[in-house]
Amino acid sequence: MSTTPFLVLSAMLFGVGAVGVLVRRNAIVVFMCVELMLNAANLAFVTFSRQHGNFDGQIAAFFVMVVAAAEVVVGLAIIMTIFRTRRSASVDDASLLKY
Amino acid sequence: MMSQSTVLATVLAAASFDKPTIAYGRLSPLLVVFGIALVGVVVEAFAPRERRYVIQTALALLGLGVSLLAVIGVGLDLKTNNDGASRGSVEAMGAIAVDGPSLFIWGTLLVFSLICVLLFAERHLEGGITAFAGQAAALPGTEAEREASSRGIEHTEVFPLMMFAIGGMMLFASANDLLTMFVALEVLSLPLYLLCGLARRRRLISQESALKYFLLGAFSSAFFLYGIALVYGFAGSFRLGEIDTAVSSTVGGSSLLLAGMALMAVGLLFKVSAAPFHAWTPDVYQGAPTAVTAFMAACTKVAAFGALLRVFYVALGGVRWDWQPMMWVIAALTMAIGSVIAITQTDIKRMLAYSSIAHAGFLITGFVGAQQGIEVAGQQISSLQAVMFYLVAYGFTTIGAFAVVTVVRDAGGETTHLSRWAGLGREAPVVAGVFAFFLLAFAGIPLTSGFTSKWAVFTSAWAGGAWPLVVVAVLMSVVAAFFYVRVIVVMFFSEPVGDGPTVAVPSILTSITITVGAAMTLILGVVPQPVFDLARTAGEFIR
Amino acid sequence: MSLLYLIVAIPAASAAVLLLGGRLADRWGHLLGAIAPIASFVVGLVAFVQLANGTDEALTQRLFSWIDVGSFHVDFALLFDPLSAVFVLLITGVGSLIHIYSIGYMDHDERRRRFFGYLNLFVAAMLTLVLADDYLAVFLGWEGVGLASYLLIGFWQHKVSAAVAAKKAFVVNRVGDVGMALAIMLMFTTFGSTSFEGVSAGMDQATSGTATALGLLLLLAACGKSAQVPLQSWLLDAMEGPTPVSALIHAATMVTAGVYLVTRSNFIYDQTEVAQTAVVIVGLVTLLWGAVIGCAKDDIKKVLAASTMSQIGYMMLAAGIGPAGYAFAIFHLLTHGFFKANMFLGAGSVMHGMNDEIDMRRYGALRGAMPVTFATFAVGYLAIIGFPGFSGFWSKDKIIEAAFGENLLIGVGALVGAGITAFYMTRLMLMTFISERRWTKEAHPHESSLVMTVPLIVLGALSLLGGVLLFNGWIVDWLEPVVGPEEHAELPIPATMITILVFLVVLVGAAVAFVLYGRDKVASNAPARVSPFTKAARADLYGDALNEVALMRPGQYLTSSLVYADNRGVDGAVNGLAAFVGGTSGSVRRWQSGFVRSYALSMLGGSALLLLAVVAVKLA
Amino acid sequence: MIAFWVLAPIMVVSAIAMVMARKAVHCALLLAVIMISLAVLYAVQNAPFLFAVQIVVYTGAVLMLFLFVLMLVGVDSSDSLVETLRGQRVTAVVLGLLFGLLVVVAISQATLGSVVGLADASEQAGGNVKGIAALLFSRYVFAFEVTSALLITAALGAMVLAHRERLTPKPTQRDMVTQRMHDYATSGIHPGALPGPGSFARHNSVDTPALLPDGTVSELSISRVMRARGTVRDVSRDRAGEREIETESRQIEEGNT
Repeated sequence: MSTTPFLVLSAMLFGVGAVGVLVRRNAIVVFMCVELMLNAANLAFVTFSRQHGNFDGQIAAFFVMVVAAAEVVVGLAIIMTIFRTRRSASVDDASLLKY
Repeated sequence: MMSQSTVLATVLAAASFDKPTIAYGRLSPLLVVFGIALVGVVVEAFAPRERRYVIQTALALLGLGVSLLAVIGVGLDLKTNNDGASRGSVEAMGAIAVDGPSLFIWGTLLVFSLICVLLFAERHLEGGITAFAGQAAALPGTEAEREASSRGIEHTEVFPLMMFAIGGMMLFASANDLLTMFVALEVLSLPLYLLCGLARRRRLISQESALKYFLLGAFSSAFFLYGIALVYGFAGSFRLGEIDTAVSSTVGGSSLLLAGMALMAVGLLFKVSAAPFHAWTPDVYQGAPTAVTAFMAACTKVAAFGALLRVFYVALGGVRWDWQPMMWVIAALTMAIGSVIAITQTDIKRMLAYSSIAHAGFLITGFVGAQQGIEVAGQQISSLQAVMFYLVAYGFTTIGAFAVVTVVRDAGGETTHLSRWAGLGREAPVVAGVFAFFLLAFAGIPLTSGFTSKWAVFTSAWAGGAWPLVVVAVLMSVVAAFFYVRVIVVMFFSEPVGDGPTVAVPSILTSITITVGAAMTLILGVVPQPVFDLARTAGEFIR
Repeated sequence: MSLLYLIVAIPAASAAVLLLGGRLADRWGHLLGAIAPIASFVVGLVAFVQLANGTDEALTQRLFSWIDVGSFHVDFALLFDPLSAVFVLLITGVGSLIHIYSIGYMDHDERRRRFFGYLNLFVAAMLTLVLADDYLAVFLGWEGVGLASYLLIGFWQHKVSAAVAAKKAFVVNRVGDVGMALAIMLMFTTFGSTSFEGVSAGMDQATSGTATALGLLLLLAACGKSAQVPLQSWLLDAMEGPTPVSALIHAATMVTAGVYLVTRSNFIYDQTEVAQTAVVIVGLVTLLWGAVIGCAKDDIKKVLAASTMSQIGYMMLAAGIGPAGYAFAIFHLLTHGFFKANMFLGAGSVMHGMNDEIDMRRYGALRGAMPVTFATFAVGYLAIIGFPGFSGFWSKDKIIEAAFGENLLIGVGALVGAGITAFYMTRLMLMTFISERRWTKEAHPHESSLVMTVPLIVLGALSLLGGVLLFNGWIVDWLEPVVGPEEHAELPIPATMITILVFLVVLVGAAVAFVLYGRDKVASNAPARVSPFTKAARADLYGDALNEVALMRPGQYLTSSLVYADNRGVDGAVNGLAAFVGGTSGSVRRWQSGFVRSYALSMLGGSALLLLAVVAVKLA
Repeated sequence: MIAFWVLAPIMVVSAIAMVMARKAVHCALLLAVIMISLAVLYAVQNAPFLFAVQIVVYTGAVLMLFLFVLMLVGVDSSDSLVETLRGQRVTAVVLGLLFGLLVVVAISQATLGSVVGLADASEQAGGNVKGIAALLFSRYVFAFEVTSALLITAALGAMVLAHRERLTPKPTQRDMVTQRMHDYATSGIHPGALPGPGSFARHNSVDTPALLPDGTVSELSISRVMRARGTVRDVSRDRAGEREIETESRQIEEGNT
């Protein structure tokens, strides 16, 4: 089948993820939305891999998963730290630095 | 009926796996840095706590020094390629370009890192401990934190983290395929996110800066990744060279390519802190420990520009007409935002952050000229060389400036509010004088590196036809001069508020950093020739 | 000559010693500081003799190559040609006298060593500026003098006004520097070289558009440094610095750098009518502008500063006229250097004797108390108004003549300027030295010490005798290798007539001043809210209705409106721009709201725009 | 094909629901739905290896990590749905739509040509996994090695930020005993456990003091706070009653004998 529907789906997921980053306040949920964006990119990679008939795209998706795993660890560690300090996981509360 | 072994043999033959060949010698600078980082982790695990600081500092300095020597060794070994403009080769099965610009950037990164390690290792200013949190896991203001402080506990993990970041930066600037570049981007970013949150003082804003940097960084790398996906969709490969081939065989460029290019630009411009992707910079620079800020301001910029130039010149050089207008606008916007907002800043670190944004704009101005070595035919400096020179000049100055920030203190640690700097010229004329010198260099006064470097990027941009942008840039540097002078006026001509700032006497480490920064700022202003020569010898990117 | 570099190196080394030497150098610092320019002067003199007697057109010395990238090459080389030679002697000569004077003037200042360090730094930078053989190196000196000037204006750190003035000077100068920087880049991209030789050779092939652009950009630079309209506003404020600084930097040397630049770039201006006309207009406007402002100020140094502006306007005017004027521009620059330095130092001497009082309304009848100062000042006064025989007479007369040769209107403008000059300088003389005493009991005017009066006497002698340079057309011949042969334009009226006319106008100006300020009392407090001219008019001229209607009202109106324009209009433009930028900054920085989600929003917006841009380009 | 058209709407709806769900834990579960659907789409697109990895690594490990952290933060924590930044939500949605639209336009404008498919490549390589392995360990071997740096960084980061090291050795039981005896010797602090409150037939509460063997009240059995408030039950009357009973019973016993 044509690859276009898959790509459109991936663009939609990416867009929804981006909007989610902007509208959610819970840092963990914001981060989940970023993960959704990465997943959308993965779908595009896999789809293009099929389109071009080489495995590079699938390799890319694999790397993204590894990278995402590492990123999640670091990210959640930072979020936990700030949660323990402030007793709040809201990104809006972290706004001492401004102007 | 075939036996099992025959099936296996057939399958193996079909797979036809070639053992990868890796030129370890050529990659030795990278390998040394990563290797030292790993050794550092082992040291954290096994060495007794009180020895770790010394071991880690020594390891870091040693590793960076050896790596620098390796860069020089590899550099001497490079041969000019057939095209006559580039030198070097593609290594690690095509993943890494070990060419002139790569080595130049590696060398720059390593030198900057060397003097930043000294800042990281400074213990004199906090009374015998480093400026990093004793126990990052202990809550700010609790008994546990105080206990960690009073026992002189410090996170020596910062050294391996820094080494990982340096390795990532080196890889980022020399990656020859987009996938390696993405991995490198993360390798350099993750340690930085962590380092930002590890300040000993003002931990709330330090943690906040880590959170902001992390969330926005992850957001931007998602864009970068999606851009890579689209470009891959267009070209069917991640190799920069193969993308270039695909680009030149397509007339006018495909919309997939252009969209991918725009999204990749988002990720790269985020790292160089260009507007409108700059918003993280002031907050993170202000909140992070000052040593880390110095490191980020100099090294991240170098690495990110290395990658930006490589992607846009090598892979996307063929659609230059499509990305130049977009970069024009970005450059102008970045310069304007950086210079204009800096005027009303009241915090030194924040002001330097905006100045760093403005400088990113100047650098992009040079980048937009896109004058390549082949085109200028030895006539003038190419854009690449001009930008590389600027990065060297700016890096030294900015590290020096942040190093000065670390020594101006009051009871609560570093005192970064501008009003607290009033009268510094009387309190500590040497420190204030050196800082004023750095500011003049930022402003681009002749006989400082700021002048020669600005001159280099502006002329190359002008020669590339971007003269309106140069006019904007020169105007913006006037605006910028205004706030640099404002700080000088405050330091020398204002009455101190209260009991005034004090300048803590740093150990030899920070002193070396400040001295090197000031000396190089002067030397690159007076005799810039050797570095220009080096940049010219580096030549162009390998394709 | 291989020792050419010493001219720059001596003051530079001295500056380094003084600034880095610390308290050790406090005891003898001022002596070293004063010896340095003298030594430079001696070297310069030797070089000058060598140049005058030799057959070479110029002495050069290549020091090292500054930037060498491909075919682009900037040597750090020194060029000692007739034009540079004149400047070197002026800078080091007058500079030496001012240094010596400063020993006495700054005697009580505990930071005297530092002051001398800055002065030497300035001299070194200024010498770099005039000795460079490359625009890029000129720019180096250009920024260097800007920096030194900044340090010196703000030397008295305790005065807030000094700091503000220093900042203003620096920033306004940077606006001019934009012109210089862009001009250099344009040269580089057009000619591939920025040396005088390279650019001059390339100008033949250059389009007139390029020439005009270069000319206008350089003019912008000159306006900034030489305090020409519209970038003049910083000069009056710069008087916050110590008086020797005003004499050296803001009268005799640095502010003339613009004239030097235009004259030096004669090969550019010769190719472009438009830029030349622009120079002439700027010069003319400034000379009238400065003159009128000079009429309204009570601060003795500000009057002199306004007059400097005006006199430099004359030089710019001459330089803009082209080959007919270059030599006279430089000639007037020299004589002006003598008499203006003389008068500034005289003013400093007066202030020194009057407990740093600067308001002329608190002076009066000082001729008895300070005879030497009075005498030397009087010589300077006669020189500036162009009294026959004095140096200023020869130089200004030639410029006005050249102006008439260019255009009748310009000639008339220059002529009127001369009249106004006579008026405000006479006013200054009368208010300071002649009219009845208005100083308070605390003031004990006294003559200054020898170390201050000797330089005054030397400068007085130079102001008197400076005209000899024109003897036998020497200055014109001397500068010919650089600026080309003098051209004589057709004069609408005979030259002798012009000379007489100028003299008459000067006499009228002086007479008006005498009528207003010589006979009656001068109010010792400037009336608030009304221009001083108005007050003077009220006090003295109620009976003279005709006079009032015909002369005073328009004059009054012009003065007050110009002063208004200077304070609000032009100055306001600079301040307004600054305020605008600051205001923008203040509102724009609110975008940095501290909320990570807003930042992410701006990023998404940015990426949407980038996408929109490329996709729109693609689809269009 | 059918799989796509079935799953695509589910994924989009889940994604939107995820952005709108109030409770973070619901978001995580919705994300799990998307991820598993993605895994199926990978399988559909000739990527069996990624199908497995997506389920094992992404859904299995990464998402579980999210859930762990959510539990630490509090599973019940829910966002307030009131937007505090003016215009943020509207602008975000508008920009998001614009952005998505532009990407979709770019994709649909692109001339992708016919789909090559992975059948050939797989056959050549001897299977999907083999193909990926061959590429991973040749072309991308350096990137692969570098990811180890990434994982080490992550481990190091987690340790630095979350691990609180003991600065003093944990006291053993012996240490505690010694300390207690020491305290008793120097300041007379009671070395053992304090006596519990008294329990009687009629009262069994903390305000009832315990009685020592000699019948007196044990001061240690009642908290000082209660004493200060004066809410300690007076047991003397009870004791008097008890004594009566005791006497009576003794008399009865005596009388009986």
